[in-house]
Amino acid sequence: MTVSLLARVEGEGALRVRITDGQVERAELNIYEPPRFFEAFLRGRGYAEAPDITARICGICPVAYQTSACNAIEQACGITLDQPLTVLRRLLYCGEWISSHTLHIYLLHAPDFLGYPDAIALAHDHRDIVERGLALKKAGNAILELIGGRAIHPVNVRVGGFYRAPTRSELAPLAEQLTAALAYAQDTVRWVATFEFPDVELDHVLMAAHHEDQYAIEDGDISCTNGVAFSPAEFPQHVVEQHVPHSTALHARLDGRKYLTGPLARYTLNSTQLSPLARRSAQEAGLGPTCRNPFRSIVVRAVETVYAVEEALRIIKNYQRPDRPSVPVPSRSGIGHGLSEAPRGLLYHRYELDADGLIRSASIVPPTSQNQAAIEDDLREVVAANLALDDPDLTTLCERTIRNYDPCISCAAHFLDLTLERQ
Amino acid sequence: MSTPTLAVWKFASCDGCQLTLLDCEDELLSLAGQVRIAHFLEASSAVQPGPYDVSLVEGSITTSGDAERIRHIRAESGKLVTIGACATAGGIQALRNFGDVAEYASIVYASPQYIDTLATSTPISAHVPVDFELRGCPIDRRQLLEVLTAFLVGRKPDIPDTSVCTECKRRGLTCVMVADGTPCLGPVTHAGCGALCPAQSRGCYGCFGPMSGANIPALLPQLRSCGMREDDINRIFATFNVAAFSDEAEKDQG
Amino acid sequence: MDSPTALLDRAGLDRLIEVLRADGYTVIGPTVRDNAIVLAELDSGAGLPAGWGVRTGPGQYRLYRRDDAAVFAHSAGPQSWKNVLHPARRRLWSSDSPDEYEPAPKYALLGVRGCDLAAIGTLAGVLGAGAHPDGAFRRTHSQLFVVAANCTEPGEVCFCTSMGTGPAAGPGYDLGLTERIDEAGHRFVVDIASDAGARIMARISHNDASSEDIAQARAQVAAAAGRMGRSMPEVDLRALLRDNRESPHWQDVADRCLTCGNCTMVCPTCFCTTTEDVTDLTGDHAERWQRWASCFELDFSYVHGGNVRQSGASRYRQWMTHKLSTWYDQFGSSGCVGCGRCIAWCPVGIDITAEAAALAAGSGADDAHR
Amino acid sequence: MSTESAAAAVESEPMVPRPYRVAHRVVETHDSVTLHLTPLSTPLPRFRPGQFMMVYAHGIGEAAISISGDPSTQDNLVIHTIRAVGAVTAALHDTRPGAVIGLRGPYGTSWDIESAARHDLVVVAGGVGLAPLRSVVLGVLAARECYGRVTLIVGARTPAEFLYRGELDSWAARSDLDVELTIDQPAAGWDGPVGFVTEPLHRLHFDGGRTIAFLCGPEPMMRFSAQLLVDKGLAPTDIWLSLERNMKCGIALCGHCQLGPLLVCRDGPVVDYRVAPLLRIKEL
Ligand SMILES: Cc1cc2nc3c(=O)[nH]c(=O)nc-3n(C[C@H](O)[C@H](O)[C@H](O)COP(=O)(O)OP(=O)(O)OC[C@H]3O[C@@H](n4cnc5c(N)ncnc54)[C@H](O)[C@@H]3O)c2cc1C
Ligand code: SF4
Ligand code: SF4
Ligand code: SF4
Repeated sequence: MTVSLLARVEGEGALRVRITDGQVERAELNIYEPPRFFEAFLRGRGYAEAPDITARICGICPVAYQTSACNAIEQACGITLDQPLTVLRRLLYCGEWISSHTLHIYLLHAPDFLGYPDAIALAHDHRDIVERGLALKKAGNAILELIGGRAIHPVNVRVGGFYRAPTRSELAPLAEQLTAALAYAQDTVRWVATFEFPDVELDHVLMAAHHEDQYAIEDGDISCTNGVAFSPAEFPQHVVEQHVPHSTALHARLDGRKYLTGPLARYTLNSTQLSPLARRSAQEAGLGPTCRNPFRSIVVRAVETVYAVEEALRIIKNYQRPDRPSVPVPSRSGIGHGLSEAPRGLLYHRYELDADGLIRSASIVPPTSQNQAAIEDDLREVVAANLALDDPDLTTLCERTIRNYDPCISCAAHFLDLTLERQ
Repeated sequence: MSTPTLAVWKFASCDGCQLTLLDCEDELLSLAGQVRIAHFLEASSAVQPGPYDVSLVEGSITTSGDAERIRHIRAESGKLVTIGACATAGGIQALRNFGDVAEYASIVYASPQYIDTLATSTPISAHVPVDFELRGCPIDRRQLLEVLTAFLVGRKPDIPDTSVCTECKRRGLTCVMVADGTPCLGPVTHAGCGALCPAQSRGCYGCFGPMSGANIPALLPQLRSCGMREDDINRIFATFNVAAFSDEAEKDQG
Repeated sequence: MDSPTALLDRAGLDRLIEVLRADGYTVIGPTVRDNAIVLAELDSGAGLPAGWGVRTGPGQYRLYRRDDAAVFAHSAGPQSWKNVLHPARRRLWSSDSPDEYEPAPKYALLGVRGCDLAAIGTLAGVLGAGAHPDGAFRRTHSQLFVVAANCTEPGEVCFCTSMGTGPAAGPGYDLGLTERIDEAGHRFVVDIASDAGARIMARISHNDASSEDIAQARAQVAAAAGRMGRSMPEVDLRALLRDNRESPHWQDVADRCLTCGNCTMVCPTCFCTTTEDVTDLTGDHAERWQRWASCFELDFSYVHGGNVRQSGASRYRQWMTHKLSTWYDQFGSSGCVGCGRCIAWCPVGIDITAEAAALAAGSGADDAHR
Repeated sequence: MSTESAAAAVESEPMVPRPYRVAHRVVETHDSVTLHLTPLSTPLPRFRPGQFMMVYAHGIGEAAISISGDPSTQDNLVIHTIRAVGAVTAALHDTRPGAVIGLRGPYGTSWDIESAARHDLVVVAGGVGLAPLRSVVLGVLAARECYGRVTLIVGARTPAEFLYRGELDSWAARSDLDVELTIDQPAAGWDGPVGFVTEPLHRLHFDGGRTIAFLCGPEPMMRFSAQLLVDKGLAPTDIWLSLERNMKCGIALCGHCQLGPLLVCRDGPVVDYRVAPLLRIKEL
């Protein structure tokens, strides 16, 4: 059985499952994305170019790329951001969380639960719901546009901070929009909580960024559900990527094991750091302090959206225009590691710079390639448990399984090969 | 008149340009009322067979399979509009056109023998005739709506092929090159973004590619006097629209 | 110059703004934003660029701190009054309400220099005086209140003396200020040139200007005439450009010109526009908009089959010839007022006075270069 | 001041189109139609031959289109002949009777047929250039006795591309009008002359000083024809041609139509041949 073009995922990929004599022989997530060679292009570029270049790996989570790149390069150059600049970065990132989560919830994922092919069909019957989703998404984009200049590949992010910091009065109108959005976000949690969720529990190791003082978004160390914790600089020692022949995708392994990053991991590891309102929303939606059911990731995303809207409101309320828009970044040779929590999971960057500030080598580990092994694992289990279903139903189920993870194939593409034999 | 159909296609790209369509929050549902979205994998699992009245194509051609696929799409499409720097100019991945692909593959892949890819990343127009090319990395939302509306009503899209400076001044911004000494590619870059970068006190880095007839050599001395080194200058032109800027610079030489 | 005079102190200027606002005027004047002195709505005199000066040059503009608190001691910035009177984008018509028009705003322009006052007159000659005048321009123009500022601080790129438009502001204002700062304090000699001006002044406490203050103010302005950063060659510019349509010098400029259109956008008299006819997605609701266009845009001269002016040389020639020569044929005056904006705000510093000098020198020799 | 009445204000909003209904549509050639338009509100002022309107297709845009009607009639009918070359002209071409389009005008200078009375006339048209000259011919025929010899030379690429074919035939049948039709290249079924309009111009005799020429067509055609007429003794001031430049407003506000010192919409489109030096300069 082959599902030859996956819909409602970012990027284009295919799923192939081979069943021989009632046994699942292979379950593969093939990604059609042709390689774009970002790590190669980055060699010899100035460090200042990395945020803009890596943003182009993914149009869905450019801020994540920009932020992880900045974090890594700032570490390599030995600078730390002024506190207000870190906060502004977090605000920008909240915009991406709101917008990307809402995109996934309303336009990509919810139609699965409600039996529609897409949000437009959903809007036919429930226009108000889709309009609410679009308004919420728009509020996220409004943050991105105001601070970043535009929602996709913002232009205002630089290593060391920003090109221009908005004034307090420029930010003020956002508050109004976000106040309305907060209500929409809470309604969204209530809405998705009514969906029917198959009973599934994952036993993978979950890995997420963790920050002492706040729900980790724009920076942090790493912690895992098996108790392992490490700093971004130790990431390469723990996470190893293999180029596996059966799918030609690079699969990342944590200390030799399959693992999962993303909303479930964040929630399970950090849910106590959510705001009281977000926690209450989660509770009302039937979530405990942890969540291992991938179908419920839609609820976790909705809860995180509540948090991101609230967080954005809090930051705007306390905002004072920073004294300077960026910290000067002297170039020096060195290696830096940076990470942040992209909407889909942990995004790690590593750069080696020479004394002139040129990039000697770069490596990027996006969430989708970290999760791929686990996704395929799940697929195999789902198929094995549902062999009785006929092909169309099984296909739908597999697609849904994949969409639970909101895999971003564009992100993964620079690791993947198009010319897989298909038959 | 039957409802026109719209299809959205993807080649090597970041998805940002097609996401722009979903970012039209205010217009999305009314657009869906005007056209039947017949093929848009990022947004829908309902796929209807062609032909399509308008096809939006994102991404560049980097594999032989894709070169074949775009021909089919062309055959199925009334109007074919390319969206973004990848589809219109080959995108950042066109840097490979100037380097060694085998070496690139070995940098990214542990087992490069699995990788089969064309040595070039080329725009859609290098393979099939294109009805309209929308610039930008990513495209601008208002421009996308303008092109869609224009094609729906049969109007010529109002997408001026002029400099970013004209937008910068119409917006009432202060020139960052003149007033701050910040290098800016606005004078040679195709308008469309609304002068986003100067609005953030930043010089334009050319993500919309060159305007027609851009006089790139004339800008170079100014970039130097704003403190750019020769290799900085080479790199800034060799990013998201590398192939288009190098074509335009060649025209200036010739 | 025989209009009544008065003397205002700095607080009096703030009061002037208050009174104008109280009269329903939107007061537009200079203020500092993004490293430049721009024109924007002033809520009060506190927004004025007190103590800021500018240094300009070809392709150069830098703010600096002066050692006094002068508010008008700066030459032209990136904007002109055109931005107010002939906005960059404006709706002309909507199919939903075809007979409605937006009421014209009542503007008071504060700190209009001689060159710019002349430019307003030039614009009025184009947009307001033809057989089919632009209604919105006319309505706005007809209810302007103009507070001119005689120039005592010409910049490096100024050449109003050559064009006969400054440094003293010509007629067409309601109040004319000359800023004076010395031991006796910060004050403004005011020429009251209209009844409207007199009515406003009557509501502001002010002193009589002493004959010495008046004489010194005049002398200061007259002295500024000798301190212009630039001048046009002393030839008949209209004939010079008319006779040089096929000069090889145009190619020389074209090699340096970016054709970016900045000069036309900053020029206080460049009036060209393009019409956009747009609809919403349904196609039912149609609107007509107008936006600034530039003769440097390739499709500016498009006729079915191609653009008339393809080369950079022909586009630069069109611009400069229009400013200095064909404007007389079309509208009976020069299109250039000598404000120097196109020189300062050209990213590569092309200098209309130097290009004119090169043409005048005959061969279009290299002395046009900086 | 804001006491202006709304009507007066709209009067001074010269960019607002006035609605007209398509009363009648005649297909002229494969890409050209003639539209007869009647006003839905206050009619626009009367026109003179050679003047143009800015014609608006709803939501698509405006194009400058010459008026092709009969200047001697007193009705409010406006007649345009439109060749579909781009978006606006295609939309106008495709309108059906009953449709509403917008008009502004009439604008620009005209062919002064009154002052041309008592002269011989030579009217030279190429392609759609015949559209405005139709008004000249109709105006002259309405007062035929006031003019001397009248010659009409019309060129088209192919026999199928002549506008007003029926009318041309009836004119050709008249004894008081010399009509010369020519096509660019030989074509089946065509036994008339082949070649550019300059051929008959070359062949025919004109009295310099007694003859006034009205020309409209592609710019090179007009230049060659005018030069030929100058060579035959006509003064440049007796040769009138109609220029074409990009027009956005039609009323000397937008600046697009400049040709050196001229604003073609206001100082033209009809100008005399003293414009020759300007036409010779490349990319002016
Ligand atoms: C004074 C005058 C009289 C004319 N009379 C007629 C006539 O009677 N019949 C007729 O069929 N055509 C006439 N034309 C030509 C007609 O205006 C153009 O064909 C038309 O503007 C093309 O517009 P479009 O949108 O269809 O084409 P596009 O090629 O899509 O043009 C886009 C825009 O460019 C401009 N443009 C393009 N070509 C011209 C042009 N030739 N002249 C001016 N602006 C242009 C317009 O602003 C137009 O909207 C006349 C032009 C002028 C200047
Ligand atoms: S042009 Fe830029 S934004 Fe668009 S798909 Fe390509 S990389 Fe993404
Ligand atoms: S800032 Fe850049 S885009 Fe704006 S006017 Fe200056 S050079 Fe042009
Ligand atoms: S200013 Fe230049 S780089 Fe910035 S968004 Fe616009 S076109 Fe792209």
